[in-house]
Amino acid sequence: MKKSALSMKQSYIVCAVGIAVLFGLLMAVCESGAANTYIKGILMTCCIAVIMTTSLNLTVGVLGQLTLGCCGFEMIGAYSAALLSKMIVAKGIAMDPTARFLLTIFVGAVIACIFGILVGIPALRLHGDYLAIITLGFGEIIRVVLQNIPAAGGVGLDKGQAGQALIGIDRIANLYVVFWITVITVVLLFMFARSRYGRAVKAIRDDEIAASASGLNVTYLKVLVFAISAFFAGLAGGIYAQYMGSLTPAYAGWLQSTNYVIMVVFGGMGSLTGSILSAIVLTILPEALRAFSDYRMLAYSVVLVVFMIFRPQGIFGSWEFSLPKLINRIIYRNGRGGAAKAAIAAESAAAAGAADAAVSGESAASAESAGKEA
Amino acid sequence: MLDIKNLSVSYGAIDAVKDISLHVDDGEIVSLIGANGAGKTTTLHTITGLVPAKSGSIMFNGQDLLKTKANRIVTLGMAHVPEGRHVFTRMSVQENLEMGAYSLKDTSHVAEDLDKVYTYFPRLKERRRQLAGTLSGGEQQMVAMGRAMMSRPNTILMDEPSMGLSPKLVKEIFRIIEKLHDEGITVLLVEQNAKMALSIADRAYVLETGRITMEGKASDLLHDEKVRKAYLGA
Amino acid sequence: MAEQPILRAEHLGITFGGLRAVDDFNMTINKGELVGLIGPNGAGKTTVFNLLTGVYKPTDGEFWLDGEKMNGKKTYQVVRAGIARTFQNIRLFKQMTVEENVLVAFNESFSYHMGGAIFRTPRFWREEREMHQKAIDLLRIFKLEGLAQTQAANLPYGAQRKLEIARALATGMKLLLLDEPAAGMNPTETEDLLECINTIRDRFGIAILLIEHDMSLVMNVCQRIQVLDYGRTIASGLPEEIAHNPRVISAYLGSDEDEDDAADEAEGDEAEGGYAADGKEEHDA
Amino acid sequence: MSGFVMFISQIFNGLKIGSVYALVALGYTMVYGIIRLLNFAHGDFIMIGAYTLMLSIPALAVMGLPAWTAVIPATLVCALVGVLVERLAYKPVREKGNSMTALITAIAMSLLLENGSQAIFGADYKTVPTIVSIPTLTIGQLKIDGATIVSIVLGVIMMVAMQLYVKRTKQGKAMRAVSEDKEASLLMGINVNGTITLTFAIGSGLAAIAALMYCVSYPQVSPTMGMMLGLKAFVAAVLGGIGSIPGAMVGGLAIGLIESLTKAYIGTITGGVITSAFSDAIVFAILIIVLLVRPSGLMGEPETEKV
Amino acid sequence: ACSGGSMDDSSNSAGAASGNTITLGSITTNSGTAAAYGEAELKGFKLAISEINAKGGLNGKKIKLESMDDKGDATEASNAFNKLAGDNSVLAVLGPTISSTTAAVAPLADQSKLPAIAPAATSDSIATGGYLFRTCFKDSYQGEIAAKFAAETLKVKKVAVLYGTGDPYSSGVGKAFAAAAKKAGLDVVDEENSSSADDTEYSSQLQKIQASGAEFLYAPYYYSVAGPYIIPQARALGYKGYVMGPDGYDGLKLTGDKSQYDKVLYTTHYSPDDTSNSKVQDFIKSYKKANNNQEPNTFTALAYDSVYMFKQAYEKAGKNATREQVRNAISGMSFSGVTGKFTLDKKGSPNKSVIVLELKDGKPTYRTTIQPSTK
Ligand SMILES: Nc1ncnc2c1ncn2[C@@H]1O[C@H](COP(=O)(O)OP(=O)(O)OP(=O)(O)O)[C@@H](O)[C@H]1O
Ligand SMILES: Nc1ncnc2c1ncn2[C@@H]1O[C@H](COP(=O)(O)OP(=O)(O)OP(=O)(O)O)[C@@H](O)[C@H]1O
Ligand SMILES: [Mg+2]
Ligand SMILES: [Mg+2]
Repeated sequence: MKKSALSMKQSYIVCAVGIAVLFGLLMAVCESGAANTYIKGILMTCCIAVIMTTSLNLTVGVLGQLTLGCCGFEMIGAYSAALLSKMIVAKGIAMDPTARFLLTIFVGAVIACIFGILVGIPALRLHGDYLAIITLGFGEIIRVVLQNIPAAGGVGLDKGQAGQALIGIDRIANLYVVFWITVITVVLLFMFARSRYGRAVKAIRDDEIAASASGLNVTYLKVLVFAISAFFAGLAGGIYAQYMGSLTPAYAGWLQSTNYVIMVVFGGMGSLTGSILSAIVLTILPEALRAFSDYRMLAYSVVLVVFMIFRPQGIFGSWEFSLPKLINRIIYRNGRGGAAKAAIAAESAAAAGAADAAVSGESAASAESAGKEA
Repeated sequence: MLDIKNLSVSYGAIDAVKDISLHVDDGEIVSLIGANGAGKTTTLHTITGLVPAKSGSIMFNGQDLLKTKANRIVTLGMAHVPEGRHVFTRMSVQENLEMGAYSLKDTSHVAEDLDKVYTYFPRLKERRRQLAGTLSGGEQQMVAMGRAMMSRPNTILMDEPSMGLSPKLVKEIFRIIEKLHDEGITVLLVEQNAKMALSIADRAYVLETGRITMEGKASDLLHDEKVRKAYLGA
Repeated sequence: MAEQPILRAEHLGITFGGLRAVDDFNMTINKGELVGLIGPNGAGKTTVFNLLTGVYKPTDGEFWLDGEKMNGKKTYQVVRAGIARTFQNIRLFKQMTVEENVLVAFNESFSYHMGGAIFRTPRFWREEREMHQKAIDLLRIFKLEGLAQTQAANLPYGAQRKLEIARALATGMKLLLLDEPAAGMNPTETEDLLECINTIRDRFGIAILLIEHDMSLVMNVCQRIQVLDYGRTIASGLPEEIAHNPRVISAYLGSDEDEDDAADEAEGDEAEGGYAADGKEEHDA
Repeated sequence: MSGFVMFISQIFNGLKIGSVYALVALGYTMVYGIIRLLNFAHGDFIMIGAYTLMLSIPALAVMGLPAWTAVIPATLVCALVGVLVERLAYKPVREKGNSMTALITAIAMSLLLENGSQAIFGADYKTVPTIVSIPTLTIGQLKIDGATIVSIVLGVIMMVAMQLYVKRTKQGKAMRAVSEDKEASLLMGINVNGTITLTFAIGSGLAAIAALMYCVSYPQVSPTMGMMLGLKAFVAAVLGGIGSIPGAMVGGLAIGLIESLTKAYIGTITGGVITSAFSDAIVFAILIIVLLVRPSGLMGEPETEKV
Repeated sequence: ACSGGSMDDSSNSAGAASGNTITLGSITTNSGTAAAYGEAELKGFKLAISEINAKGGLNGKKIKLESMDDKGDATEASNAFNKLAGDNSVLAVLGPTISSTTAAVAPLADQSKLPAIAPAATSDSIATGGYLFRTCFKDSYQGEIAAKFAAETLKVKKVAVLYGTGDPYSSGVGKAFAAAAKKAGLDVVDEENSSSADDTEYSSQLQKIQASGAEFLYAPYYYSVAGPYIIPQARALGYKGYVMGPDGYDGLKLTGDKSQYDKVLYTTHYSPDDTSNSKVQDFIKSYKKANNNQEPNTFTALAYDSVYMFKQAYEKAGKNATREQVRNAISGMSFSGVTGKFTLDKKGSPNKSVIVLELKDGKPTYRTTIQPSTK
């Protein structure tokens, strides 16, 4: 029986192949022209949403701290990246667009991350709904401040005009590049979540007092997670800015942020794969609902409510989709349903040993709970 | 009287209680003993409707409890001292006790019942204004006991009432149980302290991994070799 | 004694509102010693644990671990310095598996960093494997290895208590504080818990401070016992001394005819007097 | 006018909107205090109340009744909507999901109500017929809007009533019990779902009264009117200590005052560096500072967890 | 090989009106806080199109409207625009509604070479003139006109301005006014802001304005805020001077006592009782007919004109015109419609005469017309 399961290394290869195939498909549709600007635009938006949602899930799902300010950080990243990009052009520094794109989004992300730390240290002393409102507050503050910075409006920099949309940002976001950034983001988050760090963070979610009584520096870990989320939010922002070509402060407000929280919960808290799926679904849904024309948003909200009623734990609950396990299931016919998943998990645990024992262990647990729900 | 027939309970995949039957006659003390995870708490939870049954029946004075709303059960005169105390942490001790009398139509003798509880547990009288959440473990256990008495029950289910109590209070608790017994109150007692439980009980059941493996007069079980080895400590 | 005591506490005390929960608490524990801390409900035992683990800050007094001053330190610092505990009302990481619960406590003994985690370096694999092994070994002591992959929330009560001890051990402490480990266990289970405790003490050569109401356990394992009542130490000494100490009997062990209720009441009133001063009045019905 | 009179009138400007926030916040806190749910849709209950007022006032006028009596149908409609929302959406989610999913459901519900009412009434703003023209009392140069006084008085009355209800009455105690421990509440014989439904009925009913006072001061309704109002009231409730009934009142008035005073004086204080454009930011900044000093708000009781 | 990944390729071939229908796309804000303006615009589009179709369409071709909602969100707007751009039968786009979404659409229009006419996106910071044009005046233009009017016609000395920085329209016009007023030698005694342009309470700012002794208040907000909030609140505080606003005031609803709306003026595009321009009367008549006797507002009027601008351009470009030809026809066109006579400057904004209306016991009545400043 042991032999049957894929080893750890094999399963990593499987995932890599899976991603490569995905990219192949992407190239196919783009190069062939099957995907027009509309489709590409939506794919781009999906990538941005995936980065936002998965990284937010780290805070909301894995750490269990509700924050409603993620778009504040996204916009910090966006404006920083946009203005830096403008500056580079203004200074007449010759630079390959892709290089400029990568540089600016990275700088934007770092700045967002710094703000994340500054906000996180005081904010994370609060819990639950209080943390929610306080992060919401920071988002709103960022919005109002952006509204009043001349350099962040109009054509920006020294010719800027406060309160106006920031326009004329070079639209140098490239779908392929963004795709790979998204992949890297998700992989990084996975590796983090499935290491001693991820375990520690989950422990804090379950019981803070017990966590510190197990020697965890709760404050440090919380701020760390918060900073990571902010970093990737900033990254997404940089991409957004240089895809859209224009920015408005309103985007930093709480309404936008709640959208991403909705995506996280919709996908299943703590499930990164769930977040990926829900980010894509909820990005496409409003487009798909255009048929309803005037009643589109009504339909959208109905879908949300009904979904929440019938599947409050989200699409995946806390279960993670895993290509290797799927293959195991198909090849070695380990039946279906939660119990089976647990079985597979246990096996591969036995086979692959240490590291993914923890990994599949957790999916075993969640598989059980999935079984309960079923 | 309480009569359970072929009761099965499960949590999702896990079968906690498998086809058990037991009965408690009026004025009896019946004790239910068993190892950790045997299904004792689950049984009590099912009786008072906190956990749904998979199959079987629970009759209480001619009422089918499985068909009764959980919040109606106490009005039939059945009180439950739950495992893990479940006190109202943000209410004062006194408010907790008063909540115990919530189900009573006629509130004339609430005050007198309070005094009764306070004489049982003088410590609670000292702390009647303290938030129950800040009480010590044992103090909370007292609150849970007292709260159950406040509903003037004719039957009390007790889930490990002596847990976390000082030896002195344990003796006290068992003395109280006997007092209640003398007042004609029926008691279904889940206890880890099997020795004391069996010594005051009329009859007892032994629960092992969800099944009843033994039943009989408490005094007999108390001297049964298997029981001694498994639950009383050699 | 020549060698430095593991724990030295002097005049520890804390007040909640008007209530003096612990007062002038002194104690020394030496390497490998197993000391019992008993007392009536609400005497202040758990509070002592909370003081020693930095959950509450003492209003006065100090304590040292291996000569290192501890008060004022945060919980995680105290724990890393070498004091681990279990909780009276169990606090497990409920949504995590039994093994993960232990691995979390191992966290500090890992040395791979974020980079190692992200790039899945050989070191990452090696350490994760080691820790997995250690965790399983630890669980074996408590016969929990079979449940390694079950969700902690679904464990029966007794198993949860054991897991808490295992988790505490995983922090690699010098002093272990156990708060009513036998609560909710029947005598037989208590006996094999007793074995576990002995095993770990011998195996890890640590000191243990034990809160327990189950005299069979306390009297069997403890070398010394200290008794609290209303936050004050009313007796301390060898088990047999304690067992026959009249104050302990009247306040805690109880004799079949309770002549001491009067005394209780007296002390009670004074405690309540304290309460009148405190601000929780609005909850008076 | 003298700086002093100016200051006083700025205070009253603050109290005018603040008293409305307070009324809305009361409903928020009521629901939150019992089921620990941030009912994001509460602001939209106000909106529904306002539309009901708008529609029923003419009808009642025909019957020769004074306009303010429209608050009665409004209360009924709001309570009904509240109970429906609770029964159809929140209850199932509460039973299966966790606090976070409940929150999302509330947000989605708020979207639903907004888009729903837009589909019915159209997106454009509608004016509400004058309900009561409460005279402005003039003391020298000082003008005090009568409506402000009325809403404050109403708020205080409701606050006291609710406080007594929750702390003293049997249902009130049942509500608190349910908020703490549903299982134990069942064992006490409390009808948990009934209690929660009642809570919602009351909380939403309060929304109608808030809507009334809102429309007296700001006679206009639109599908999204509840959005900002709800948020501000939410902030007010949190500032006062969410779950605390007096807290809601204090928080509401405080937010109103902060808003008006910053709008009025921040410019001069900071020498024009920060203008009144920052008022929203400053409200949140103050909220944040307060929370960092008092993590459970001005009057919220800190959750003491016994370890 | 990143070419396929680039978002800047105009992969979609320039569409042309083929068959016997012409498809127009429209992007409006039909949900969210700005939905009211989107709805008004959509009504205008539909009205104009139905008129044209009733008259037999354009060169015998009926016009079909592909209407899209952007719920005031830039991303949605660009998705919508890309969708229309991808559909070759679409010849031009009407909209978007608000400035922020229009700013996002501007580069897309140029990139995909699909002409767009934004009826009411007034912000200065929109890259117009390429493929994006507008029917309304720019914020700055309107602000300057108002200042000019205050100084030259009303002859006031002390003026105050109040605007919401959260809203590009409000702050754009407001700032422009303040600047122009200073230039015109007016004494700007107080400049107040609100964080957003949909607050409900402005008393604090108005109190200061009142205290500052201003005799003229410029408050650029939408009718939905000026009508029920700003004007009554100002009057309640005892402010008796002028209140003036931009075209956003059109459609303003009265609440409470009528008299408080005296001395309220606003700049706009047309006057309902302007009999000199028959188009106005026809527009109002047919609008009322189509929408059970409701009054149209500026958004509707501008939207209505936008369609006729397209009509004129299309007819100029001739049968089977391509998107590019339509664009060239629009660029620099002179047009005379409900919202006045104007020519599009090289930046794609109209240079049109401004009408000032004054509320006389609640009814907007013609006050004067200000000819475009020749600069
Ligand atoms: N909420 C739950 N979800 C899943 N399984 C549960 C749950 N509660 C109890 N169980 C399982 O049901 C079985 C019986 O549990 P129960 O608590 O009734 O045992 P018990 O006899 O009360 O044990 P103890 O003496 O420790 O209280 C155990 O195996 C336990 O793991
Ligand atoms: N956070 C707190 N606030 C107020 N009072 C408290 C708090 N924590 C403990 N107390 C009080 O201090 C006293 C000591 O509590 P503690 O939990 O230490 O008792 P204990 O000795 O552990 O009792 P038990 O054996 O029942 O657990 C109790 O009377 C309790 O009510
Ligand atoms: Mg049990
Ligand atoms: Mg204790």
